[in-house]
Amino acid sequence: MIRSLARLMPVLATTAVFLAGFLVCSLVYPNFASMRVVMNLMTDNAFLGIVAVGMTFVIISGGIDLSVGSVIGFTTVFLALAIERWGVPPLLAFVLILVICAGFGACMGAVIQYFELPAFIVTLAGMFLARGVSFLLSTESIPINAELYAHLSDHAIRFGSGARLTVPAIIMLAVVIGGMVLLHLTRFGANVYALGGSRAATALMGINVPRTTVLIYTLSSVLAGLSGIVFSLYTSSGYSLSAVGVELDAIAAVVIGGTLLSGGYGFVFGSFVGVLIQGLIQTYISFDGSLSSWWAKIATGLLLFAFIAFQQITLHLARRPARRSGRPSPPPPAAIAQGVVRP
Amino acid sequence: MPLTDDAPLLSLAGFSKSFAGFVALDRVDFTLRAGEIHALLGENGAGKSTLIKTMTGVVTRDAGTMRLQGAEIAPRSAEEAVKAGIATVYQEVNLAPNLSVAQNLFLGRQPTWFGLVREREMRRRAAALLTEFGLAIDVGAPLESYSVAIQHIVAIARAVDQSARVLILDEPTASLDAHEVEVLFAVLRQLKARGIGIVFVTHFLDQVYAVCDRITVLRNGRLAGTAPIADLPRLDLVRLMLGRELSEATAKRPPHVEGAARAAVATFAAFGKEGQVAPFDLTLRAGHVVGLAGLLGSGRTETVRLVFGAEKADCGTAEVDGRRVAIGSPREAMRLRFGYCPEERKTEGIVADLTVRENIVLALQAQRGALAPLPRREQDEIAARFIRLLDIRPPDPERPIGLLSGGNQQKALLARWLATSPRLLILDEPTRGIDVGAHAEIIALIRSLCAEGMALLVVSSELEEIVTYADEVIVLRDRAHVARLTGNAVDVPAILAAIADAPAAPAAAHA
Amino acid sequence: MGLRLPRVGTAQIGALALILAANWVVSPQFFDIRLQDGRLFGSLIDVLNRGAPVALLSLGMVLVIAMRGIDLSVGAVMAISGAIAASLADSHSLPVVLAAALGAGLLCGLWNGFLVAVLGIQPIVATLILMVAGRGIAQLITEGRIVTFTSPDLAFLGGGSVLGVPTPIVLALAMLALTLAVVRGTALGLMIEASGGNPRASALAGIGTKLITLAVYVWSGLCAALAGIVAAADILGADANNAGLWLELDAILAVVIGGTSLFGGRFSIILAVVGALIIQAMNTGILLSGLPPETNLVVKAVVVLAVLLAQSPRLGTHLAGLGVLLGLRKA
Amino acid sequence: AELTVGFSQIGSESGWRAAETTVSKAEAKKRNINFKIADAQQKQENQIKAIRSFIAQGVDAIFLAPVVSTGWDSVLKEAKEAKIPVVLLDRDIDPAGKELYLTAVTSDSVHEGKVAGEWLVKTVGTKPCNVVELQGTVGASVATNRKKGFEDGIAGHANVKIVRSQTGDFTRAKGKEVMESFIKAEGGGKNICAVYAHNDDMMVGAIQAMKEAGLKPGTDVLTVSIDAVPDIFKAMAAGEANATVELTPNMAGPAFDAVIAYKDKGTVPPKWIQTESKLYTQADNPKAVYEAKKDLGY
Ligand SMILES: Nc1ncnc2c1ncn2[C@@H]1O[C@H](COP(=O)(O)OP(=O)(O)OP(=O)(O)O)[C@@H](O)[C@H]1O
Ligand SMILES: Nc1ncnc2c1ncn2[C@@H]1O[C@H](COP(=O)(O)OP(=O)(O)OP(=O)(O)O)[C@@H](O)[C@H]1O
Ligand SMILES: [Mg+2]
Ligand SMILES: [Mg+2]
Repeated sequence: MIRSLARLMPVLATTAVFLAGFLVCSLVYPNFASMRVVMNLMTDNAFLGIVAVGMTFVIISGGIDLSVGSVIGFTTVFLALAIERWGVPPLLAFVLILVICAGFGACMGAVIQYFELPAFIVTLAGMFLARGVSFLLSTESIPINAELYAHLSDHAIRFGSGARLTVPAIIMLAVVIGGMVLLHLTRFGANVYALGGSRAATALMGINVPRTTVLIYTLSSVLAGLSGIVFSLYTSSGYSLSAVGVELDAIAAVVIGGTLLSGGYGFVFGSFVGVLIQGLIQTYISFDGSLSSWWAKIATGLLLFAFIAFQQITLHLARRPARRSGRPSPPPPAAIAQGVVRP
Repeated sequence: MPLTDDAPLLSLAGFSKSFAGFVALDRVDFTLRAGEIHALLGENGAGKSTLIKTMTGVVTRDAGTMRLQGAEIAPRSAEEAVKAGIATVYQEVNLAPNLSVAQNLFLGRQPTWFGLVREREMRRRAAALLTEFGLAIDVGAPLESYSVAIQHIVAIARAVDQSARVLILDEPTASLDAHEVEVLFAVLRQLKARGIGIVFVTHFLDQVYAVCDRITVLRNGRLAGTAPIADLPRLDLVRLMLGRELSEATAKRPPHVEGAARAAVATFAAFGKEGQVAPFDLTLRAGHVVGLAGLLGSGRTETVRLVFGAEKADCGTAEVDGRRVAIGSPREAMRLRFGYCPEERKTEGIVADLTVRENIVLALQAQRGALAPLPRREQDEIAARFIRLLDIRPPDPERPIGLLSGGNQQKALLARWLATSPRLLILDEPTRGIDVGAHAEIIALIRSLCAEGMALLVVSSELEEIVTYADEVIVLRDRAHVARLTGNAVDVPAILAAIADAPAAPAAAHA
Repeated sequence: MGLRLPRVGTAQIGALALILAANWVVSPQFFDIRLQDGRLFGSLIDVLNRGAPVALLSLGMVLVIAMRGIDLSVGAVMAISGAIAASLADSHSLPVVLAAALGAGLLCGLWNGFLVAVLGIQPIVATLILMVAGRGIAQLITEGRIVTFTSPDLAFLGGGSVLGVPTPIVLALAMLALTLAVVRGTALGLMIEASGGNPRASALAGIGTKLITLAVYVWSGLCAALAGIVAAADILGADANNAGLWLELDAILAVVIGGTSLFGGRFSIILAVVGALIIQAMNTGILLSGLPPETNLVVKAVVVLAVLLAQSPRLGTHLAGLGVLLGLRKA
Repeated sequence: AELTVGFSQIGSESGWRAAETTVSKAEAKKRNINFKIADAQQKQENQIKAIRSFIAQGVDAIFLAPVVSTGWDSVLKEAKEAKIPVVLLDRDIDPAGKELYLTAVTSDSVHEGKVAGEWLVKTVGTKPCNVVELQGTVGASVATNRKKGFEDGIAGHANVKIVRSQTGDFTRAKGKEVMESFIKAEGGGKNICAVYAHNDDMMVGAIQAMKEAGLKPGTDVLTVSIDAVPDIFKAMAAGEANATVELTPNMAGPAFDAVIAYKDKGTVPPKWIQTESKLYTQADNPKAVYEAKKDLGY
């Protein structure tokens, strides 16, 4: 259907841009177009992909969550302490931390909802708080030596030539698919979109806005916690400074993926591609390797710009103004057929 | 004329509400019976919408109790009201513009299968539901791609489908045309037969007498009276609403001026834009009112948007004072001293956060440029003048406009453009949501503006109204100008005939 | 959206007073001021002096946010202008140095404005580009090292004083006055509030929203450039790696504490500056308190939340709110 | 054949770090090595990504300046599987990962702090001395170690005690700001006998703060810091700073030599190549050291 296609345009554009970028990289670097690079892209960005899914929900609902990076950091520290110092079995520690994160997210959502405060600032305070508490827990990095960790980090689906679909990558893919189902196929997902479209109207339509808001931030924090678990698997350690600034990466990924920061529009899949685009830029830069620290930053900025500009152009070309009405459009009138002079 | 309510479905007692010292509702009582359509009437700002919102718990009331079928209820949110069986269409369209029509119709109650929304089933039901309202649209498209009128019908359909016991409609017909209104009334009669109680707010008295059983009138937040329809003839009703007699200036129209006798202000030739409106010719003259008539979505709004440069024409020419001009943006149109009062008040008209004064001076200020700020004194004067002229209530220029009632917002928007003293004023549905008293005043205003030599281009769905002031009516159908009526040919039957099917459509379009 | 009657700022000013009082409790000499080498000296002066860069940033940021935008690049722009100023300071006269550094800020603002207003890119990503690349540009200028200078002229902008008042404070005040004059002395303020509140309606009312968008980003760039010059002058060198790092968040925080909504519309320049002072007063208080640094962020989080809750339109019903939080009843 | 070495650098957060990068490049050029640098911007995840991509590119050796000590096991295992030797630069990792890298060229940051502490103890003798400490970034292992080392260094000398300790984030600006409030909180600086900063940059800022408060750093207040960047020698030459402990930016040189020997002759280097933590004071001709260092890319 043409109309649903039009709605999908931003995602399609983003995907096209990613594929084009990958193609260019492959042409420049012979080793690039390998299964290994693709799998690395998945594994290395797994934690980002997971938080980006949560962030997609938050942003579509018209909010923002700046606390996710700190929550990841907190999670890794908590897990390390729980498993190594307090002797909690890893699986129980996972459950515990997810519950703590859920509570944390629910609190932020409740403060946003019941005190009518801007999400940006409430979650900024949440960001300070989560990071601050992890400092209080431990400022040292703590290795996690639990059996399960060694087992999970070795476990991977291997494709030969060193390409491995690791546990973090599998978790991320599951979260992306789960997120798509939840956002696009459930009542909760529709409510999230509605909130982003108009908060006041959603309330007037008889939707329980407070509950939905609290749930959205809970979801985001739980996914940040899950991302923290993945991060701790990825690094087998806990460290209070880990994942600093991840919230900005996640927001950028979501927005690059075609989600409007003002809420109401966007797709989980787009965010996933946004994450891959960011990963691609980094991989490109490290393949190049000749860039000094500053040129690497400038190149990152320029590539970001190139991707976004390209996406914008694609959208522009694809989105021919098509206003609709309840009645069919007229056939081209005679005046046009006769050829009217343009002003 | 007290009534004996033996079994009221819904009864309110002593509803009061004040906003920061301003009393919007003062001990209002109200009863609704099962199977009746109850008109809730009053001037702009009388408190109708506030009464409704306090009823459904959207606005918390200061005092008052409410019983539904004898049991006391106190919903604290729209959600609880819906659960109690009270479905409401609020005054402004309150739906999620970004969701599909189908999602909007079923938000929160979509058909599901193990928690997953059954999209197909939902669309099927949505399409079926809208068919009842004579609407055959793509229910998968986002709501915002449709006009306010269609959005309004969707909102009504949603509420109708939800209403278990009570249905409240706050000015549902403001943006509908005669046909849609008939369809709506047919539906309301069915609901009534099923024993549902309906509260109906409108400023169209004809509609009140066409479907309602009883009337409750509010004035300045107080209950002015309740009566069965038969006991309250039109003149009494108006007196009850206004608290005074309505000056009978509306009925007659001054003789039409011969179009060609007046100087042309702007001339458009073969002007149009693909996909929006077919190329048309249009001449606007000083002291001359051109009306645009047509069904919903016939392209009236598109026409005026092109004229004002809100949309760029892709063919044709425009001449102002005999010189070729390009109208590429509202700014350019304003430089030519055009003004445009858009139809979609909430999204294209008001800036809700700003005060009434700031909203009124906005266009004038934009015209002067940022570097020539209007002195505060002048702003106050302008605001005070128009608040008086248009009777904007409450007459407080420093109140955020978003807090005004719908009709008063509309008046402030009109003031915004009048303040720029335009040569050509384009009004898209200027009387939408305006009460009877103000309605007459606005029509009188249009006439006097015209007499002062302003050119007017007016879109209106109210044909009776259009014929009272238009010197020329252009009829649109399917996004093309299909007929032009001038002079004494301007009357309702002729317009209706042209809308239905003009015999010589293409020829008439470029007369 | 909740509409509010015009804000008066009592909440913000009250919060500032409370934090200053708290500082006085942790450090009894907080309000002591003396003259040191002809320059006012004391903790209160530190709050103003250290708060000047964020206050400068917030002057631009408040306008950008009022236009429904956001400018993440201000920290990077600070680094760029500081780097330029420090590299030129010893070889060129002050006017040239200032012109070059401010010019760079202007260009950065133009670039952001171009992306947002002309290309229609969402502000947060549009300015993210410069946030990332800008720091790279600054490092390119300094080649990653800390470029020091000895020019007393430039040093005066950071460490000097006018009638005893440290120059950064004077500059921030001057810029505040200039911003107020430009924005509130003309109709620009009204137009920004209108465009931010309802862009479509404003465009239809004939306001040149694109031009204004461009202008506010340029202004933000200029303010950031000035803040960068002050920061470089303060440490007699340009630290491209760290100058202005994360200050964009502080600036946004200041604006929001100042009561301006991130959804655009009504704004208050003065309260944004008060917001900046609140943040700095809190930071200075933490430094004076002698608490271990591990607790800094927790203290910050608690103070920010407290300030926000004090401003909440729902504080009056906070008990009911608490009840809701505890699940006693549903709202 | 020409060797290709990938270097996962932490970032460019300080002058010292920039110098390390510059010196590494120069050392690589000297040995005709194809040298690829990936800047991780202080993020471990970026470093892991960079190492993975180096493995994917098939480099001959990987240098890693780890931002934290933990969390390298799985990626270093991958490198080992791919038979790429890894050399740690500048910082060590958790001992559990010992068999995963070839060698570590590092200084001992606890030792650095200790050298600074011992210098202070020796200098003040038995006089009571209140020390204020400018810490590095909270949570950074260098900061933790340098704090610990300094505390070890002054342990057992009850006359020397740390009265205030705050983070200055390793930067000049924060160093100055924190020092300003220390001065105010400690009676206008009269109660401060010495400043210890975890790096020279913060000390340079602190020196400015002291001067603006009318104190004489170097005489009224003793200073000791770590890194030995050129600007601190300038201050020492002017009598405004007392001592610094050097952390050499040339970690890559020994690392290249180790890798070349390993590749060419299979020589397995020792597990730890420790660089010297040399103490410089005003007696060490700071002016000359400044001249020697100023073009190294600090
Ligand atoms: N949230 C609010 N804050 C302050 N005043 C308000 C608020 N809501 C409504 N009012 C005021 O209460 C009065 C009643 O408004 P209401 O919307 O109920 O009028 P109405 O009868 O529906 O008018 P209309 O026919 O124009 O829709 C108006 O004067 C309005 O300005
Ligand atoms: N700025 C716009 N952008 C996109 N679509 C628009 C815009 N303005 C109007 N439309 C849509 O164009 C369609 C046709 O316009 P519209 O229905 O307003 O015509 P009309 O003849 O003026 O009818 P009416 O005013 O009675 O609704 C509508 O679906 C409307 O929503
Ligand atoms: Mg109303
Ligand atoms: Mg219309």
